[in-house]
Amino acid sequence: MYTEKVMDHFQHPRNVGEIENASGVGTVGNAKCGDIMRIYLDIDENQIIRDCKFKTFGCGAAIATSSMATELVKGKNIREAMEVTNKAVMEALDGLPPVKVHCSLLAEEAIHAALWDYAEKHDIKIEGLVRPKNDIHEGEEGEEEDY
Amino acid sequence: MYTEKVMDHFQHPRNVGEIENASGVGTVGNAKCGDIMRIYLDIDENQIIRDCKFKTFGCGAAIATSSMATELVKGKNIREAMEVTNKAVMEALDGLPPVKVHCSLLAEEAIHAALWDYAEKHDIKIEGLVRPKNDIHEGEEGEEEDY
Amino acid sequence: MSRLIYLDNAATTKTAPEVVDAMLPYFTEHFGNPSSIYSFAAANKEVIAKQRETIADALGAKANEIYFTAGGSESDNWALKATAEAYAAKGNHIITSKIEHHAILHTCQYLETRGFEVTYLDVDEDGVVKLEDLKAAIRPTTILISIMYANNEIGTIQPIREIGEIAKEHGILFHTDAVQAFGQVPIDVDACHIDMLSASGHKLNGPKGIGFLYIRTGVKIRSFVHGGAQERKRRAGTENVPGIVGLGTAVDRAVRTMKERTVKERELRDYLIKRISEEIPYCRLNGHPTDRLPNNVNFSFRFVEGESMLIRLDLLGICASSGSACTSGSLDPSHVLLAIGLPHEIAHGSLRMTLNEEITKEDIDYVTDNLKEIVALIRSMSPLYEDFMKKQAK
Amino acid sequence: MSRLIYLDNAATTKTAPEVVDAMLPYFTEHFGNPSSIYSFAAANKEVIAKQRETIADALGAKANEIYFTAGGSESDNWALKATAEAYAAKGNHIITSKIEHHAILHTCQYLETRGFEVTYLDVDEDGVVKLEDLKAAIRPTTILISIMYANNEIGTIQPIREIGEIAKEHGILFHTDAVQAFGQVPIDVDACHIDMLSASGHKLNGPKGIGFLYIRTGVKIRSFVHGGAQERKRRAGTENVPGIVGLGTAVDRAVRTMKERTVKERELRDYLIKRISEEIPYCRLNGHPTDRLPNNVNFSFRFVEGESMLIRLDLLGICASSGSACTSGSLDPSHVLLAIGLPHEIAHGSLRMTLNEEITKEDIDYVTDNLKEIVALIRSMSPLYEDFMKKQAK
Ligand SMILES: Cc1ncc(COP(=O)(O)O)c(C=O)c1O
Ligand SMILES: Cc1ncc(COP(=O)(O)O)c(C=O)c1O
Repeated sequence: MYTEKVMDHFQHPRNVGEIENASGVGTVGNAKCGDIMRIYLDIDENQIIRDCKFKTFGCGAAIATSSMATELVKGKNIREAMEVTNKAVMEALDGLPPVKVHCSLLAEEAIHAALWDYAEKHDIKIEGLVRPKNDIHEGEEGEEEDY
Repeated sequence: MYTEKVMDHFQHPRNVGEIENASGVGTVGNAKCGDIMRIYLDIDENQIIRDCKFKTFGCGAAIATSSMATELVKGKNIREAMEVTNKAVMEALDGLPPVKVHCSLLAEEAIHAALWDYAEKHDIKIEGLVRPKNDIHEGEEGEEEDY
Repeated sequence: MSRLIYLDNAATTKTAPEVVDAMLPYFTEHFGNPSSIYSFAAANKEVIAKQRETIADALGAKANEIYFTAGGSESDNWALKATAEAYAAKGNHIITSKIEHHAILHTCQYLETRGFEVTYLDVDEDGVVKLEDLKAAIRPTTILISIMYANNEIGTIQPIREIGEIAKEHGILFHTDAVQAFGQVPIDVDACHIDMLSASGHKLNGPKGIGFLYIRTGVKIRSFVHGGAQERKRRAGTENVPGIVGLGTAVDRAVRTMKERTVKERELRDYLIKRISEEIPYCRLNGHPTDRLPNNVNFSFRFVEGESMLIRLDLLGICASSGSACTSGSLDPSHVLLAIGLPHEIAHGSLRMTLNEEITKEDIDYVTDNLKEIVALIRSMSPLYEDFMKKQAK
Repeated sequence: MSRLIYLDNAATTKTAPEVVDAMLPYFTEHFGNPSSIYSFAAANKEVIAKQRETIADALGAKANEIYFTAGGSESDNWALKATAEAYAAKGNHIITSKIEHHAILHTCQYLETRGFEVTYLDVDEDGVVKLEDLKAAIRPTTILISIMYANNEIGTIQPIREIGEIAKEHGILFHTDAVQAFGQVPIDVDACHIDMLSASGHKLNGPKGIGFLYIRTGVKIRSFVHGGAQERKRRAGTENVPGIVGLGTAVDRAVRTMKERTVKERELRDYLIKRISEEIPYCRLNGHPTDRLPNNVNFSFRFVEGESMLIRLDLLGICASSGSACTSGSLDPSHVLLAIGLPHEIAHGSLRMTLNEEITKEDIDYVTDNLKEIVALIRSMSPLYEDFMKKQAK
């Protein structure tokens, strides 16, 4: 069901890990839905993303989109990073099955959340960036979905 | 679905034919239901059935029961012939499938009808014999049955 | 019995050896559940998609409009019951014909017990639905017209395109039971404005227990079998992978061989009709003389009862039927033969012979020669024939 | 991929070669329609009767109480919908459980839209229906209790005899979905007071697309598929002769091999459970520890998402599932795991492995060794695990 690129990034995810004292960290997703992504950014004084790492709880597509998203933003400046949309991630992976498109959205959101964190910490404003939705962690309860 | 005996009487029906100037003739059944039996009896002055013939429009069981019924009554006197019930015919044939039991009833009725005809013509009364139901011939119309 | 001449291809067909070959790997080798995630089962998902395309192509439909079922009866039940339910707010009236298969008629009768009203259209003496009657039957509450593509007993092919046009004009859904027609005549769901179509694998040299319902995109239809998310959530149940592969292979084969096969069958059909018509007195060809399935021959013989004829044919290795197989065991004459105006006792004396591509002219001659004798023999035992001949003699 | 370890036998099984062999003659040789009158088809009628007896014997039932269907989903739909209809005059209340298969749950939801009321019983943390809850749920209008014999995800076997007794005491019909249990545990419909029972061929090394519904004599039940007179007029459609022969052969085989097979499976199941429990931290065995299907293992691993686990296992040639195959593709965690009280994110990290008789201890070791690594790897990538370890460190 997955493309070769997705399988490659799933099997050999790039940039897994944490960055200590990261410039920005964003966690998005919802354990209830089965996907949580956390992105760490190391941004230098020229607003260039020097390094980027991720940790993801989720399906194959969630891991692969996280991995691809970190690859895409690394080395870019924050304005360019804002242009790494879910579409860009999907294209770079040669596509995703329809039920998995939300994973690419999550990857985009995770980057934005990390950038937001960076912007808040450094008290700057990044054009087009909005406050990320609240992160949801393990243990949170919700109603059962309709099936 | 038929026993060997039924198949034998179907393939090699005994006593097919007509008897000219028969002592009694009875036709029963209903073309609408797909079975009509006609029995010819040649009865001598001692009320012995000297000969018996049949003609039948009907399924395999109808033909076989007609054939067996004629065999069973031949040589009997009319009182004995009254004892050739549908059960006797069925037994002699080693049984019939449930949906075909009515054929043996028809054979019994046909004999009774022929005996009735004989009794009427000779103005005698045969114990236990009742007037046969009206014969129904080709071309008669009826309502469609429920299915 | 050495010789077997199988002339009951409307009841069921031999599964083609190439169909069985195609199915075999999916029993013991690629046996995975197509809904599973692992690569071992992925091929099964793909092979199903492929069959869906093959079938859609055969109808001028789209692959996602084909829904696999367990056969013609389920398809018919689904089409009628689920449409009735989905469109109940629009109306409660259904139009069908008196010569439909029981899978349609009994479902309609069931729906009548649930508050639906059903018009059962008469047919003419050839078994053709009268378009004027159809138009006249339409009400503002009519939600569905269900008319079979071709009849299983007498082989008459309906004016499907015209019926589809009438349905379309009035904004009414049109379902056709094509269980007998599919694989025998070219079908185009768009040209005929067909919204739903039923078919069954075992009628076209595919396996038993598999069929499909074509449902045009946009038709609101509910599920009939609720449960898992198979068939785009419209028909639950683990996919019958070998069955689906068998069906697809059979459809492919039927389409590929249709022209050559039916030319040959039509020729033999007409030869059989000619010989019987000319050589056996007091008979009647049932069904339309030309607008009939290429393999269908149906005759009534006066003064003859069907079962006796069938058994005598069987003793000679000839498989044929009288009425439809589904109702044999029943004592009622065929509702189809009654609907084309046959009196009961003539309806009882009907014989259906449905050919396949393996039948030869020699077979047809063997059948006709024997049939002549059988009919004569049965008549010689028939009190109805006796009466008739005496009347004639006067 | 060279090695294939198929641990998804609850999703579907390999059709046993002897089953395929038994089916084969009925495709191309004895292909006749069993309803036909000629001797060519008579053998097919007989072979069906024989399968019906084999199956009835396996349940302590009578042959004429077995009705063939297209599979478990149809059987479930039939049992519920047709009972609801037939007993509507008596009442409109149905009791089932929260852990039924979707073929039951979605059918119940459908019935709710048609005016029926359904109680979905909770289960305890092992997945067992609470008998007190069941008794308390009974109303004067209750017409049917439908509780599965054994669960397809967590393998828990219900106290069927006790449930049957409660149903009987209250004069309520009792249906059980035995799709997973049949062939794995001995079933006696009389001892358990079962009035209806669903089963499916492909779950016990039989073919896909065939199943049956047991209906106790005396139960008023309507048809679900209307049409021809097959299955004593209760289920229309030309009989799937090869399918029925396959099912009968598979049942015969399952009964014959049950004891030996399940002893072996139980041993390996418990070995697998033991190794995982002891060697992988933060895991939980789902389902009852002992009252569970002999071949079912189901674990949840905290901080792990199921699909990643499945794909990594797949890459090693191991077929397993997370939730049930029917609902994969859906993003919702299994309703069964939620019903036994698992939080959503833990339910997402569940793994079902269902054994068959071909699995060896060596396979189990291979699976466990790899699973350990996979779980560790996935956790090393999980932000939830990171947070958890940091909290632990404090
Ligand atoms: C418990 C249970 N009931 C019903 C079904 C449905 O059976 P089938 O897929 O054969 O229709 C299944 C399997 O999918 C099952 O596990
Ligand atoms: C016209 C027609 N419709 C429906 C059916 C039912 O198909 P199946 O027996 O495959 O369910 C048949 C055949 O029996 C048929 O001839």
